[in-house]
Amino acid sequence: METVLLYLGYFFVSLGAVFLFLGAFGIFRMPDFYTRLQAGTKSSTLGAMSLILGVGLMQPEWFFKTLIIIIFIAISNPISSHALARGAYKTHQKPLTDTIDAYEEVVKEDETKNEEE
Amino acid sequence: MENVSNISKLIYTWIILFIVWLAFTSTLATEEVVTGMFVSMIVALLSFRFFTGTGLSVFTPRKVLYLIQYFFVFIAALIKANFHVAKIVLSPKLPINPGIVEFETNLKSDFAKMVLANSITLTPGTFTVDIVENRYYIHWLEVSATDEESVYKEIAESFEKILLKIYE
Amino acid sequence: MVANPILYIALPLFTAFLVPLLAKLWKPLVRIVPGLVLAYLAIMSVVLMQQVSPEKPIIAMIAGWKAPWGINLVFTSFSGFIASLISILAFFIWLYSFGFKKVEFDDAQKYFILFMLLTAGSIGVVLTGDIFNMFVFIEITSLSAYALTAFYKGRDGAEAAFKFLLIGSFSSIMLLLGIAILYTYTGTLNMAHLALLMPQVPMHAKITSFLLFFVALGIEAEMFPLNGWAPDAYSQAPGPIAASFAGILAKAGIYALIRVSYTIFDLGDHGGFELLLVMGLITMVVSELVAMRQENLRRMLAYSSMGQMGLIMIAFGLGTKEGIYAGLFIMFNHAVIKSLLFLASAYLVYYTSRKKISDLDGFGKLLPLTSLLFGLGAFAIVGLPPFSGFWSKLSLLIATANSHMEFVLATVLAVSVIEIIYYFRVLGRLYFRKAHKEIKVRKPTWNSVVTMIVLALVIIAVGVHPDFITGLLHNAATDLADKADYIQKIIPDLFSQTLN
Amino acid sequence: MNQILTYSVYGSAILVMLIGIYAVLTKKNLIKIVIGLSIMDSGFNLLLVALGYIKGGTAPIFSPAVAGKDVLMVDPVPQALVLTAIVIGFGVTAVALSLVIRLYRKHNTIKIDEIKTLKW
Amino acid sequence: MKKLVIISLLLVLGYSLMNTFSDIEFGKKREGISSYFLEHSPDDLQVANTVTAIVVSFRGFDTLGEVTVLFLAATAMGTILFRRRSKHTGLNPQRKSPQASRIVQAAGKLLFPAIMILGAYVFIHGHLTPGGGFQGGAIIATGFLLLLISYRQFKVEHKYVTWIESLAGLSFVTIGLLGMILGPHNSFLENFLNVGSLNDLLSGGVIALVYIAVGFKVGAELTGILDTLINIRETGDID
Amino acid sequence: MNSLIILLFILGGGALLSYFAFLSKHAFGQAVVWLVAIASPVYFFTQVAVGESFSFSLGGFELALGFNHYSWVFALLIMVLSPLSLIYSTGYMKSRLRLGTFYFSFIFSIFGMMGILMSRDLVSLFIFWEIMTWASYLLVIYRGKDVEHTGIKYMIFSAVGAYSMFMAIVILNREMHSFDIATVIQNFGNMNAADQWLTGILLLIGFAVKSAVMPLHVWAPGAYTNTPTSFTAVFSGGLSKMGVYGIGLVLLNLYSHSDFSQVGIYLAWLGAITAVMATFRAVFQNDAKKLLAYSSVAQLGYIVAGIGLGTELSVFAGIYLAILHGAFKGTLFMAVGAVERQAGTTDMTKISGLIKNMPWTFFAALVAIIALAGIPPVGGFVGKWMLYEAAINSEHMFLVILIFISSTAAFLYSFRFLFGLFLGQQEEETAHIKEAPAVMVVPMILLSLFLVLMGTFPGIIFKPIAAGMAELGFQGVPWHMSVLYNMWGDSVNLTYVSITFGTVFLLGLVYITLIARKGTKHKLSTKDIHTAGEIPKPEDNLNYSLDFYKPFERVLSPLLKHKLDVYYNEFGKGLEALFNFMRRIYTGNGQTYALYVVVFLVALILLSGRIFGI
Amino acid sequence: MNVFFIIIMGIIMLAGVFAVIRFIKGPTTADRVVALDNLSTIVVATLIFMGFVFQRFIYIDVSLIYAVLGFIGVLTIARYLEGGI
Ligand code: NA
Ligand code: NA
Repeated sequence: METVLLYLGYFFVSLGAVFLFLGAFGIFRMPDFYTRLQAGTKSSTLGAMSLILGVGLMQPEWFFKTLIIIIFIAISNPISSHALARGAYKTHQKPLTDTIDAYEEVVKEDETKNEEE
Repeated sequence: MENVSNISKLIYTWIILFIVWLAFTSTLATEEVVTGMFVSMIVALLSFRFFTGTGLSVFTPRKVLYLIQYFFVFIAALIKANFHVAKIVLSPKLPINPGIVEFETNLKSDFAKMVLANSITLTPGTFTVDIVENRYYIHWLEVSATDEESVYKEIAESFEKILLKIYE
Repeated sequence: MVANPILYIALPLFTAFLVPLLAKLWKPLVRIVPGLVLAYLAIMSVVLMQQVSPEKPIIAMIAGWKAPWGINLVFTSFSGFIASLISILAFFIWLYSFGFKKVEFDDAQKYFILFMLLTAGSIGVVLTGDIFNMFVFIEITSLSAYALTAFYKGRDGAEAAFKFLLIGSFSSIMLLLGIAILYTYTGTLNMAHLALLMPQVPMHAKITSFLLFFVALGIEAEMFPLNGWAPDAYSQAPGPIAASFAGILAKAGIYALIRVSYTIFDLGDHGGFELLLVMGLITMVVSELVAMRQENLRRMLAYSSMGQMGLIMIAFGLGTKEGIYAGLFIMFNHAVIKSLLFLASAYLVYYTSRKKISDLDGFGKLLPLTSLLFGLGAFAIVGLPPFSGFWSKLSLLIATANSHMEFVLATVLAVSVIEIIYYFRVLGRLYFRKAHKEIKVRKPTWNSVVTMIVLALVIIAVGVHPDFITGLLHNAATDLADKADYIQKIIPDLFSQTLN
Repeated sequence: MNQILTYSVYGSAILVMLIGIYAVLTKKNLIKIVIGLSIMDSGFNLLLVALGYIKGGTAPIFSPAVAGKDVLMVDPVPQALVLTAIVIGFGVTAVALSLVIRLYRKHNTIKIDEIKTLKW
Repeated sequence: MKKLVIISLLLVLGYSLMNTFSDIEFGKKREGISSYFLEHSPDDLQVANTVTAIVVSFRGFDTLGEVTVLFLAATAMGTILFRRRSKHTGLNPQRKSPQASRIVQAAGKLLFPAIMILGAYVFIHGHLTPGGGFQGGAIIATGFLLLLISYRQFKVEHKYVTWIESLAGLSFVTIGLLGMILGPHNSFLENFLNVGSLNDLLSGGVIALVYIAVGFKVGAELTGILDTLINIRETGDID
Repeated sequence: MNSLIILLFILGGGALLSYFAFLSKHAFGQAVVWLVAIASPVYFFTQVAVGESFSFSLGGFELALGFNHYSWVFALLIMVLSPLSLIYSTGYMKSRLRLGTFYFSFIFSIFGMMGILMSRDLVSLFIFWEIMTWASYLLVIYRGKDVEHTGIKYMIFSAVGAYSMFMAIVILNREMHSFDIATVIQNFGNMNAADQWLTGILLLIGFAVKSAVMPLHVWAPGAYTNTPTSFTAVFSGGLSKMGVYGIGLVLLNLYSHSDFSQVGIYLAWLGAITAVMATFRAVFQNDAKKLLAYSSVAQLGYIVAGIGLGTELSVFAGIYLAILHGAFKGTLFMAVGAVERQAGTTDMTKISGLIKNMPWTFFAALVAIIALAGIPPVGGFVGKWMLYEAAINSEHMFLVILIFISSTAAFLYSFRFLFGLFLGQQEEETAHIKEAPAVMVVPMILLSLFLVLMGTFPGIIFKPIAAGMAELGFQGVPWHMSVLYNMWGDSVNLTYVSITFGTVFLLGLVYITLIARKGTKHKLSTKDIHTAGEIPKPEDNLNYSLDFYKPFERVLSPLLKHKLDVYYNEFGKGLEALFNFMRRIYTGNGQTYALYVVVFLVALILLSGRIFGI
Repeated sequence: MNVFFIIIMGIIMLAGVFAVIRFIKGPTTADRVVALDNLSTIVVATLIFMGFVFQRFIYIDVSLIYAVLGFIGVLTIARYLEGGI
C-alpha cells in the first residue's frame, strides 16, 4: 500500500511540476494578457494541485492538510484570474481578437452610466 | 430556499468549519478537538448568515451524489484542459483564435454561479471574464461559435445541468 | 513592584489600551487617567532616583531572563536622570494640555493616548539595555510623533509629518542595518554584552556600523544635515507637543546617540568623539544662523532648539567627564526652558495663522504673564544669569577650555551672540511695541499657567541655586564615563569570564 | 562556491534595499515613495533572514519529527527580529499612506515637489 | 544628472555594506545568544517554536512594543484621517466605487469563515508551528480585507474593533504584570503557569495566552487600519 | 548675616519687590523705590566696609564677595549717584507706563554694579556683569523706540564684550584651576605668553565695550539717548565706569606684570581718539541729550587714556575723572531730564532761555558744566590738570595734543549746551514752563553740591583713590584733603582757589539771574518776523541753536563723515545675506532632506578612513 | 531519490524563471500581476514539496498562509485595477 502511494505520489509530483512549468511558459509565450491568463490559470492550478496531492500521497499523515490547500487553490485561482481579467478590461486593455468581443458593449454601457451619475 | 432556518445554517457552517479545523490540525488530541469546536463555533456565529444559503439541506443523498458526479466531470475537464493548453503552448505556431463570447445561465444563486464560473475557467480554452446579471462573458482561446446557443452547449451545459440539480 | 522601571512602559501601555474603554464610561477619564499615570511615573522617578547611585543601578529583568539573554531595563544614575527628567516634564506638559480639545472628544482621546505613548517610548529608549529594543521604542516614539505632528487639520501638519516620516524611515533602516552588523559579528543584542565583545569586531565593520548608528540617531537628535524634519514638525505640531519634542523626543534621541557612542562602541577616542563634536559645532552654527532669519516664532524656536542640540553634541563630543556633566546640564536646561518657551509661545501665537513674530507687537501688555514667562525663558536659554541656562553654559565653556579647544569656545560664544539677537528681537516686540489694533488674544487657562510657572520656578531656582541638581548631574556623568563599570553591573558573569 | 553564494545572497538583498532608497530619492509620486520605503524594508528583512541562515539548518521548531534529535537549526533570533521589523514597517507604511491621502486632499496633488509650503 | 549622482551615492553605500557583510560567510554557524535560546526554549519553556519563545518570552518586551506600534498606527491613522460623520445619518456615506463581480462576492462569503479559522489556528498554535499572533492576526485581517473588497457596503464596526483591541492589549499587559506578582523572579511578562510538555497545545505557559491576545489585537488593529484606508479614500472628508 | 549679602539683598529684593508693588498699586511701588533709595546708601555707608568678605560654594564653584580699596572707590560713586537718580526718577517717571519693569531693571542694574564691585572671583564678576547688562538693556529699550536698532546694537556689543570676558575667564581657569581674582593676578605672569595675550585682550574687549572705547563705542550714543533720562544719569555716570574698573584691573594688575605692558599705551591712544571724535560729534548735536551722550563717550575716552597710560599720576587722574564724570554727567542728565519732562523735548532748536523758568535746574547744570569743562573751582579742573601732566610726562606728545584738542573742544559743546537750553531768548511756546518738582530738583542740587565739595576738598575722594591705587600696585600715593600735588613736588592749595572762584561764580550767577529777569520785560519772539515784511521759508534759520557751529562743522565734515556705524552695518548686512543663504538649505522638499541623509552617510563612509585614522 | 527531487526542483525553478521574465517584461500592470499570481502558486507548491523533502510538517502551514495572502493580494490589485477600492 505504502509503495503504491509513494509511486502514485511520484507520478503526481512529476505531473504537477511539468504543468507548473507549462503554465509559466504559457504566461511567457502567449501574445496578450487574456491568453496568458488562460495558460497561467489552468496549468498552474492543476500543476500545483497535482504536486501537492503527490506530496499528500507520499506523506499520508499530511493528506488532509494538503487537501485543504488543494481545495483552496481550486477555488481561489480561477477567481483571481477572473477578477484580474475584469480589472484589466476595465482599464481598457482590449483582448486580441479577430472574431468577437461580446464584453465590450457591457463595459461601455457601464461607463456611460457611471458618467451620468 | 429562503426558508432555511438559522439553526440549520449555523450547524452547517459549524460542521464545515470544524472539518476545516480538523484538517488543519491533523490530530484528534482532546484539547485540539475541544479548542476546534469552540473556535469553529465562534467563527460560525460570525459568518453563518452569509456562508450558506442552503444550510443542512444540501446533505441529502441525492445532492451528495450529484456533487460527486460534478467532481468527476470537473476533474475530467480539468485534465483535458491542461493537455489542451500544453499543446498550444508548446506548439511553435501558437494556434489560437481568441475572442470573448457570451451566454445566459439559468442558475440563480451566486454561489452556484461562482462554481460554474470557476469550472469554466479551469476547463479547456475558456475562462470567465465577468458575469453581468445572468450573462456570462467568456474568453475563449479558439472561438468556434459565436451564437449563444452553441456557446452555451459547448462551454457550460455539462456543468450547469448538474449544478441546477444541486442548488435549485 | 510599586516602584519598578518596568512601570514606565507597562503603565502607559496599559492605560493607552484602557482609555478607549474608559471613554465609554465617562468621557473626562480620557484626560484624567493619563495624567494620573504620568503623575505616578513622575513620583516614581523621584523615588527611584533616591534609590539609585553610580554604585548601585536598578536593573529590571523582563520575563525572568537575565542579560544578555533577555531584555533588561537599566535605571542608572545616567539613564535614570534622563528618564526622570522626561517623566516629570511629561506630567507638566500633560497638565498644560489638560483642557486641550475640550469640545472634540475623539481628538482629545487620541491626543492623550499619543502623548502618553510618546512619553513611554522615549523613556523606553532611555532605559532599555537592549539595542534592538531601543529600535522598537524609537519607532513607538516616532510613530506617535508623526501622528501628533499631523494632529491639526487646518495646518500643514500632514506635510511636516510626511517629511518627518520619510527621514524617520531612513533612520529606522540605518538603525536596523547597524544592529544587524553588530548582531552578526557578536551574536548578541544586549548593549553591555555588545560593549564587552566589541574588541572582537573587525575595524571596518565596527566603523560602518557606528556610522549607521551615528546617522540614524543623528536624525533623532536633530543633527545637521539630518534635521530637515525638525522645524516643520515643531512648527506644525500642537504647542505642548512642540514642547515635548524639545523636552522629550530630542532628549531620547540624543541619549541614544550618546549611549551608542560612549558605551557600545569603543571608537570614541579614535575619532568618534571628534566626529560628534564637529557635527555638533556645525549643527549649532547652521541652526542658529538660520534661526536668525525666521519670521515664524515657532520655527525660530525650532531652529534654536536644534542649535541647542548641537551644543549638547559638542559637550558630549569633548569626551571628558566635564563635558558629559556640561552636556547633561544643557540637556536638563534645554528640556525645561525650551518647554517653557514653546508652551508660552502657544498662547502668544494662538490666533494668528502665520505665527509671525511681527504679529507679536505689544503682547507684553495683552498677555502680561505669558509674555513675562516667555521673556524669562528667553533670558534663560541664552544663558544669562541668574537663570539656570547660565550654569550649563559656564560648565560647557569650562569643559571646552579645559580640552584646549579655543576655536570651539569662540564659536560657541559667537553663536550665543546671535542667539541673543533673535531672542531679544522678539522680546522687544512683545514689550516695547504698540499692539496692532483689534488683536484677539487667548488668555491662558489656569492649568497652563501653573505649568508655566512651575517651569519658570525651576529655571530660577536652579539659576540661583544650581546645587539643586549638580549632585545628580555629577552622579550621572560619573556613571556614563565608566563603561567597564556599566558592563560589570549588567553582565557580571560574562564580564569576569572575559577578565580571566 | 560559498563565496559566490555569500556575495549573491547578500548582494541581492542589499540591491533590493538600494532600489528602495533609489525610488525614495528620485520618484516624485508620494505613493511611489512610500512603496520605495517598503521595498527598502523588504530588502533589509531579506538580508537579516539571510544572515541568520545556517547551512543545513532547518526552521527552529522542535516539532515531534525533530524533538529530541540533534538537528542543526538556523538562527532563530533574526527571524524574531524580522517579524518585529515587518510589523513595524507595516505600521509605518499605513501611517505614510494615510498621510499621502491627506496631502492629496489638501494639495490636490501627490507630487512631492509641489508640496513644500513649509520651508526655510 | 541628479539620478546619476544618486546612483553613484548608492553604489558607494552598497559597496560599503557589501564589504561589511561579505566577511560573514553565508550559512556559517556562529556563536551567540541564539544557542542559549535553542537550548532553553524547549527545556525551560516547553515551547517547540523557538522563534515564538524568543518573540513572546526572551524578547517579549519587543513584542509588546510591536503591538503598541500597531495600536499606534491605528490611532495615528484615525488622527490623520479623521472621519467627519455625516450630520443627518450619523453614518459614513457609502463608497462609490463599482461593485465587485458576483463571483468575487460569492468567493468572499465562502472563504471568509475558512480564513478566520485559519487565522485562529495560526495564532493558537503559535508556539508549535511557524505561526503566531502576528501572522494569525494578519490572516484574520486579510479575511476582512476580502469582504471589504468584495462588498462596497461592507464596513467594519469600529466600536467592536476598539473593544477587541483594547481588551486584547489589556490582557497582554495584565499577563505581564501578573508575571511581576506570580513569577519566580517577579519580573514583567514572566511565565507563571505550568509549562506543560513540548508540542502539546497546552504547553509554553503564558506564551500561548500572550499570542492569543496578540492575535486578537493584531487582527482587530489591522482590520481597523485596512477599513480606514479603504473607506476613507472613498468617503473621507478631510481639510 | 553678612553685611555684603544684606546689601545685595536690599537691592535685589527691592528690585523684585518694586516690580510686584507696581503691579498692585502705584503708591506702593513708589514707596518701595524710596525705601531702596534711602536704605541702600544708608546701609552701605554705615555697615559695609572694605575687608568684609563672604565666601560660599555654588554650583560647584568657590565664590567670594568683598570690597577692596580699588572697588570701594567705584562703589562710593554708585552709592551716591544711584540713590539720587532713583529718587529723581520717582518724579521724572511719574505717570509713565510699565513702572514695575522700569524700577525693577533700574534697581537690578544697581544690584549688578555693586555685585561686580564686590566680586572677588571671576564667576561672580561675570554673573553680576551679565545681570547689569540685561537690566540696563531693558531700560535701553524701555521706551519702545528704535528697539530694533539701538537696543539690539547695545545688546550685541554687550554680548560680544561679555562673551569675550567669558572666554578669557574659562581659559584663565584652565591655567590657574581657580576663578579667584587674587590667584589669577598672582599667577598671571606664569602663564605662557600666548595665553597671557589672549586672555588679557579678551578681558579688555569685554570692559572696553562698557566704557565705550573706539571702535566698540558705536552703541553708546544711541543707547544713552534712548534710555529714560533718569537712568541715563546712572548709565553714563555709573554703569560705564564698570568698564573703567575692569580696564584698570587688567592693565595694572595683569598686564603690568607681563610682556604686554605696552597694550595700555595703545588703549590710551584709542581712548584719546575716541575722546576727540566724540567731542566733535557732541559739538554738532542739536539735541541736548544726544550732546551729552556723545560727551559721555568723549569723557570716557579721557578716562581710559588716563588709565591706559599707566603711570601713577595718569591712573590717579583717570580714576578721579571717572568718579567726577559720574557725578557731573549724572547731574547733567538729570538736568536734561528735568527739561525734557517740563518742556517735552530736549531739542535745543526748539527751546531756549529756560533759565528763568527752571533756575534750580540751571544752577545744577551750570555747576556740572563747569566741572566738565575743567574750570575751577569744581573738580574737573583738578582731574584735567593731572591728566595733562601725566600725558606730558609720558612723552607721547601726540596723545597730549589729542587730549588737549578734545578738552578744548569740550568748551564748545559745554557752552552750546548751556546756551541752547537755558540762555538766549525765550520762546513764547516755552514761557509757561515751570521748574521741575522737588523730587527731581533736590537730587540734582545735592549732586552738584557734591561736585563743589570735590573741587574744594578733593581729598575726600583722593583718600579712597589713593588706597585703591595701592591695590593696583601703586603704593603710597600722596594725598591731602585740599592740596594737589604734582610730580615735581609742587603743590597747590585748593582752598584758596576755590574760595576765589566760588566768589566770582556766585557773583556771576547773581548777575545772570538779574539779566534774565530784566530780559523778560519786553521780549520779542525769535519767530516773530512778520514785521520784516518777509514770509519765512521753512529752510530759513530762525533759531540760534540750529547750526550753532556751522562754519566749524564745514571744516570738520570730511573727518566726521565716516561713521564707524557704516562699517558695522555693512558687516551686519553681509551676515544677514549669509543667514539668508543658509536657510535655503531647508528647501521644504522632503526628498531633498532624505537626500541629505544619504549624502551625509556616504560622505562619512568615504571619510571614515580619515575620521578614524585607519 | 535525490535525483528525482533535483529534477523536480529544476523544473519548478525553470517555471519560476519564465514567470519572473513576464513579471519584468510586463508590459501592463495586469500582465505583471498575472505573473505574480503564477509565481505565488509556484511558491505554494514548492513550499509543500520542500516540506516533504526536509520532512518538516510546518512548511505546510507556511504555504497555506502564503496561498491565502497571495490570493487576497491579487484580488485586491485586481479590484484596484477596476477602480473598486
Ligand atoms: Na491562476
Ligand atoms: Na511564532
